[in-house]
Amino acid sequence: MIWVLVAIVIWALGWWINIRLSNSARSDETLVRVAIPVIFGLTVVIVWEMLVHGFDVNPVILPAPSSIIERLGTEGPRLWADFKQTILKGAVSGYVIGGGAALAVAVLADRSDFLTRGILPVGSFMAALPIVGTAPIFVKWLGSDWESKAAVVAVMVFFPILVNTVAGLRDTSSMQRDLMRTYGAGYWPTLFKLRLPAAMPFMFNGLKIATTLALIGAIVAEFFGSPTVGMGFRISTSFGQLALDMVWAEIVVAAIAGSAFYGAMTLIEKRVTFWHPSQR
Amino acid sequence: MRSVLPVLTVVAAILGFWLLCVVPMNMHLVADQAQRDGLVVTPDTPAARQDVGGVALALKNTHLIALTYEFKRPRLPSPQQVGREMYATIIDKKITSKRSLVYHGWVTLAPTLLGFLIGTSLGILLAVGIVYSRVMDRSVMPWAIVSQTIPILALAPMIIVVLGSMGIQGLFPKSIIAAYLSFFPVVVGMVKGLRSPDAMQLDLLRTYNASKSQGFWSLRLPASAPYLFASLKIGISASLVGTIVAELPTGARAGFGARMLVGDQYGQPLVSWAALFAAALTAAALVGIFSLIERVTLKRMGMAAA
Amino acid sequence: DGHANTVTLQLQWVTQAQFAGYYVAADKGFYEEEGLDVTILAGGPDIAPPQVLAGGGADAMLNWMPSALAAREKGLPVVNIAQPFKSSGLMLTCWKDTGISSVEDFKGKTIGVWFFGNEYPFLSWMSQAGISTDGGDDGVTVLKQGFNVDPLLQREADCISTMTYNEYGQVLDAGVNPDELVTFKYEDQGVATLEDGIYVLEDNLKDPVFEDKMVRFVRASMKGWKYAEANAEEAAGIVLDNDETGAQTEAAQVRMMGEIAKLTAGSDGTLVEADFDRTVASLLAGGSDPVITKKPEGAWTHQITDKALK
Amino acid sequence: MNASASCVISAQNLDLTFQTNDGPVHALKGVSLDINKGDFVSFIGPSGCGKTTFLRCMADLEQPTGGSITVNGVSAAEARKARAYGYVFQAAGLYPWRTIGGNIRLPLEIMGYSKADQKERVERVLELVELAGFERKFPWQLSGGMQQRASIARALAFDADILLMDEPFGALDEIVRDHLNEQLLKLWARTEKTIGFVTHSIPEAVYLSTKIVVMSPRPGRITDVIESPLPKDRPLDIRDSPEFLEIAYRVREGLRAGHADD
Amino acid sequence: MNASASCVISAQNLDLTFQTNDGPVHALKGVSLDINKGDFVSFIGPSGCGKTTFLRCMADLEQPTGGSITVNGVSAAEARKARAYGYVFQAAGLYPWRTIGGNIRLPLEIMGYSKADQKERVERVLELVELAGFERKFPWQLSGGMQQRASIARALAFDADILLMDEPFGALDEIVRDHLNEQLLKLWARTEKTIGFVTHSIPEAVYLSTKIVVMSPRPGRITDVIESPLPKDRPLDIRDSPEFLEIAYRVREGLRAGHADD
Ligand SMILES: Nc1ncnc2c1ncn2[C@@H]1O[C@H](COP(=O)(O)OP(=O)(O)OP(=O)(O)O)[C@@H](O)[C@H]1O
Ligand SMILES: Nc1ncnc2c1ncn2[C@@H]1O[C@H](COP(=O)(O)OP(=O)(O)OP(=O)(O)O)[C@@H](O)[C@H]1O
Ligand SMILES: Cc1ncc(C[n+]2csc(CCO)c2C)c(N)n1
Ligand SMILES: [Mg+2]
Ligand SMILES: [Mg+2]
Repeated sequence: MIWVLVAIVIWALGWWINIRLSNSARSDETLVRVAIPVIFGLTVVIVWEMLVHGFDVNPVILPAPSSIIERLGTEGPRLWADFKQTILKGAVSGYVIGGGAALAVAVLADRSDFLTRGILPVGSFMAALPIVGTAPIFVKWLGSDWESKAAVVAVMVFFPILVNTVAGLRDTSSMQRDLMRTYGAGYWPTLFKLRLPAAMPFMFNGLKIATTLALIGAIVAEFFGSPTVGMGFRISTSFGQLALDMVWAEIVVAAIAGSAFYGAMTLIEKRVTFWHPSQR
Repeated sequence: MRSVLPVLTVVAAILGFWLLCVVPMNMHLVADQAQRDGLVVTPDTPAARQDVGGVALALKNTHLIALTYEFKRPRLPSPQQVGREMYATIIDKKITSKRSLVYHGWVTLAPTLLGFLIGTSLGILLAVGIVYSRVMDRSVMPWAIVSQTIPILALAPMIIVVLGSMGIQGLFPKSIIAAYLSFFPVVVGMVKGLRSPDAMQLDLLRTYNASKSQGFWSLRLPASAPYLFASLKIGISASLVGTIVAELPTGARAGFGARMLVGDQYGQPLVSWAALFAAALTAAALVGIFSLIERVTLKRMGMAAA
Repeated sequence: DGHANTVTLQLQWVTQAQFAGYYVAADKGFYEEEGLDVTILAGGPDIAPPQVLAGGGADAMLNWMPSALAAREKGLPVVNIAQPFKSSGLMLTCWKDTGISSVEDFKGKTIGVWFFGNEYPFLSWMSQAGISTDGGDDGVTVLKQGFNVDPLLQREADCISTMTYNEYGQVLDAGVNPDELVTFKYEDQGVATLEDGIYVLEDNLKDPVFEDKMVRFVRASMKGWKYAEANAEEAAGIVLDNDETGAQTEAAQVRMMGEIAKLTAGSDGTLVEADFDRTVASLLAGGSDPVITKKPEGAWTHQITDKALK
Repeated sequence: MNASASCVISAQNLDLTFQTNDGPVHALKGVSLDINKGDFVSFIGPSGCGKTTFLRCMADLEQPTGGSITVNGVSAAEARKARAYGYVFQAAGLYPWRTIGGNIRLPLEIMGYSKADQKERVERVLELVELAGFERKFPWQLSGGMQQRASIARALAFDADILLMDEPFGALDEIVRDHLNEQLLKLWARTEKTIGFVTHSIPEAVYLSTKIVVMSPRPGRITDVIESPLPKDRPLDIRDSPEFLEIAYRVREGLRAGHADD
Repeated sequence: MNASASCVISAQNLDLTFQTNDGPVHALKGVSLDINKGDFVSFIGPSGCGKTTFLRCMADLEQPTGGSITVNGVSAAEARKARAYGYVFQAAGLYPWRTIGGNIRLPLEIMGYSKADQKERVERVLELVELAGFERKFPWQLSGGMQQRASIARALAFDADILLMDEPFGALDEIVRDHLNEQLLKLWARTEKTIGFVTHSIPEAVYLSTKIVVMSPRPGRITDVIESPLPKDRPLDIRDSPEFLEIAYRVREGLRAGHADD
């Protein structure tokens, strides 16, 4: 019971510090911007630790953060190997392929209303192909190694990027389009000088959502066949062995990698779409 | 309605490509089988055939090409095989039968809709919180992102077990996982949408000293409508995928996910493919419904032609 | 009260004839005769039965002994209370034309293995045979195979794991002739481990109400098993009735029931101590990456079977 | 002093500097001005001299980087919260998802006018700006000048003591403009509103104002404040009177001086 | 005839009806007009009478629902594709992701001017509209009038035979306006461009034009076409000459008549 009470107190404390920080004059400084989510995270972790002890939760259901951290410390090389296999080989290549394809198709579709009408519904059909259905098929087709994971990721990220890019390419005001028409501007200048820049805020929406999808896709696809290395392999195997601290250690790695990926996208977005009202 | 012809065109193109792919994809398996059945195949050992590509093998054994379209256990079933299976399981079966995809569709759809409801509500609430509260913006958004980097298939069994130990079973745990997947696109899109009003539109409300809630209802919410619909369409697909994912750790008893799994496990690719397509069709229909609502709403809001 | 008479059983895979005994017992009213209300929870590739047990989602689970012993070492004290399966159905199935005829020939080959707690028997076998599992010319390259036989059919793997009662049949269903294949039964290789035992949490056994409930449960279940063995076709039909996916086929289930009957034959539900010791010895022999580190104590009991079967 | 008692807007030594990607822009520098209750003050000056910025400071839409500004004796922010004024922006800024009627109704809804009152007011101001019949059109279905008139109607629909208007008549032809000038003067006479009015038209400024503020750019300063001796009641042909022409001349000279600085 | 040989824009019996949620709007009805090479044509008329719509038809931005229009003897669409004109919109319409310099450079990039030429031209037109020094600012960092001038500069940066300008000087003060009027006349005299110019200012129309087109609303029609007898060379003080005042009077009467129709 004591643990639980302490947990509640710590929760309140963390929340209070964050309110102070975010409303303080310095809240726009980088340090504070980083500190706030970190404090939030620390609070969650401490409260988690307290509750696990307080309620005496069995570690095969939910391990304590301390044991997860211990795993992170001792399993470094293995975690790194898994990271390389799943994220660097599977997720990133799939993201690039899927994103590139989505961009190409979006631009192609944008050339004619006919194609847009045809491709979008078919694209949304593709988006709804659940990974538990596609992953076994791609493993069957491309083998157990990272190629099949990249394919799964490519299919998963394709639709969000496509939909957002198409929406973005159309998000120009009629005056902006008319201006291009008065220049007798052909297709390509209009694309590069008007549609693509105007599409950027939307496109980054899709690119950001896709970062997390890419990660999940690469990891989950390993559940359906993999070599004996990779984050998804480790998660499913460790889960079967009830080594949940290892499962969570991999999840932590995934979370860090995912946040970094997402954060990088956000940074690029800030630089590219500085002019959009939502960024000003 | 104007979309029918374009969609048919694209579908036809895809079908054409699919038909072409069936041959090389299945050629090796078909050749192995043909040899067992006493047909002449070149090269004449499986190991040697392994070194030849699917297309080349097909060219060497043109008499086997037709067989690739009706192979019993294909790597890539032909469209007509999938079509027949879907016809048999959707139209030919009573919808109450457990062999009917309509029945399984409903099993999957119910948690999807509930999960979507929970997920979108949560997503919109979070987005509102993030837009209006700095604390939320700074501390919750990063963790919302983190939540999406956790592989759901790893988390799902734990959620099911924890909920199960609290006595919660059946539809609800699946809905939770569906909600978990669908809230995020809604948050991202809605945050963007709620922040999309430009300076002058905001300034106008400032001059009226409009309260925060008035600002929300009369400016931020309507301005976010296009973003909301884009998010809803991604969210409903995500929700369906979530339910299907959740069907595995709940014992794969029924639903599209169970069909996919069991079809895969027992060497019945057609069962899996039909379930896969049925799931995607369901999602496309849901997305279509939202597109329709979107079109009507935006038109009524005067934003369609702008 | 009702609690004294309700039992939830967690299976370790989806509904199939592997679990016929329990479905038959439920269907034929054997549980009802014992005054029990039994819920059977199907499993799947994403369900760890020990975790469900730990979470309180089930009173008893089915499990392979290596996995259960590993869970015990992880701090989840599960105990085998009955062992309806006498022999193991696990085997490796290989293409004959890869030149494999003995364990020695595995070197340099690719082998599909189930993980998720099912890798233990394979790993200890390989380490007993002195073959590395890290690939290379002197070792085997291990693939984590999905729960289907495609890696073999498509020749991505030279050998894959199969159960006598299920995956092996699927390979044949795919048109392959038995004489194109070579099989290695773990039973024949002397590395068999006990499969499909009934396990409960140790602490619960101290509760007389729970103990009584389990006694009745095991008695009824064994009655179910023996009935299923004797009436394979009917048992398969019962399993099919309980399959909610509607995707199982009668032919496959009938064949599976036939094979399963071979494995349950010879067991009255009582764990044979020698079989247990053989399993433990095999697991302890696993060298560098041991499944269990020391001989487990109290991992089984005859407390229930003694009362149930007297 | 007595003057300060009726002083509605008082700016003291106002500075405003924008930070931009290539250095600071001094939009306002040392601007001081008192506006009394019932004044009609016009702001005139070359493009980019800070008129809009000054008006925005009064409306608490921009924070001065130096000096102080009070409205009705309280800070601009408090005055804004008390809903002291109506504001007409330089661009129409209608909400695209609301019809013209809906846009005009917006402030009324926010300020809690009754349904019946809303309807009555919307009709009245639409009539005033000659847009009767366009209530149910969407903004993009209107011409530029019509949009501007709709945005004027929006600011006139509710009762604010102070009216701040940023080039409201820029896109209107002379005749509509004359008409609206007259209407505005009538409204002002009837309601005793205090009005701040940015315009580029010298005759318009002279015709309407009791006080004309001439500004010059970079940094934005006030170069002249001209009190008009014209009577409150002004027929349109007052524009041909010698007094009128004299003031107009003075304003033009002030403007020219501002440009020469450039 | 000889006149038709030099005829640059010719509209015959043009109709344009918009379909809106509550019924059709007749923006143009039976509009016919010939514009000759080197003409400076002003369009004047009450707000909403169809000036913008007419200009947009010439630029192939709007499809007439009846009648025909030819530009340089070909259809408006072909003329547009041949880059026959520069267009200044009623609102500035700058691209927010480009600096002022970048916005002006946009048509030059599209039309393939050399880098050096681009730089030189951007500088020259920025100078012309008095925005030197603002090249690297973003649109939202400029005042309304400055944005409008930037959009004028954008249309002047490249060499089009026809210049279509929709109220380009609406948001500018008299002095800048006079200055730009003069510059525009000089440019016109030097380059022999054909110019279509929408304005609300009668003196501006009279000062600049060789031909003044007076329009009246609902449905938009041409009510008067006034040929100006003023010489091509026009000092600013021509505006006090009796000829000038006479034309101005005629235009004002035409406008008033249009309003009376309402
Ligand atoms: N896209 C549109 N849809 C419907 N009606 C329109 C549209 N554009 C213009 N109109 C209508 O056409 C008529 C003429 O508009 P236009 O913009 O040509 O007027 P204008 O003469 O340029 O007026 P202003 O001087 O106010 O700019 C107006 O009544 C307007 O409401
Ligand atoms: N958001 C901003 N960021 C940077 N600079 C700005 C911003 N807003 C205005 N400025 C600068 O401040 C100065 C004054 O602008 P302001 O809009 O007040 O001019 P104005 O007198 O209203 O001109 P106009 O008659 O053209 O509307 C200009 O030089 C402008 O570039
Ligand atoms: C979660 C889980 N998945 C698979 C197995 C291994 N296993 C036991 S029965 C069976 C199916 C054979 O048809 C398989 C693969 C397990 N023990 N636990
Ligand atoms: Mg201004
Ligand atoms: Mg216009």
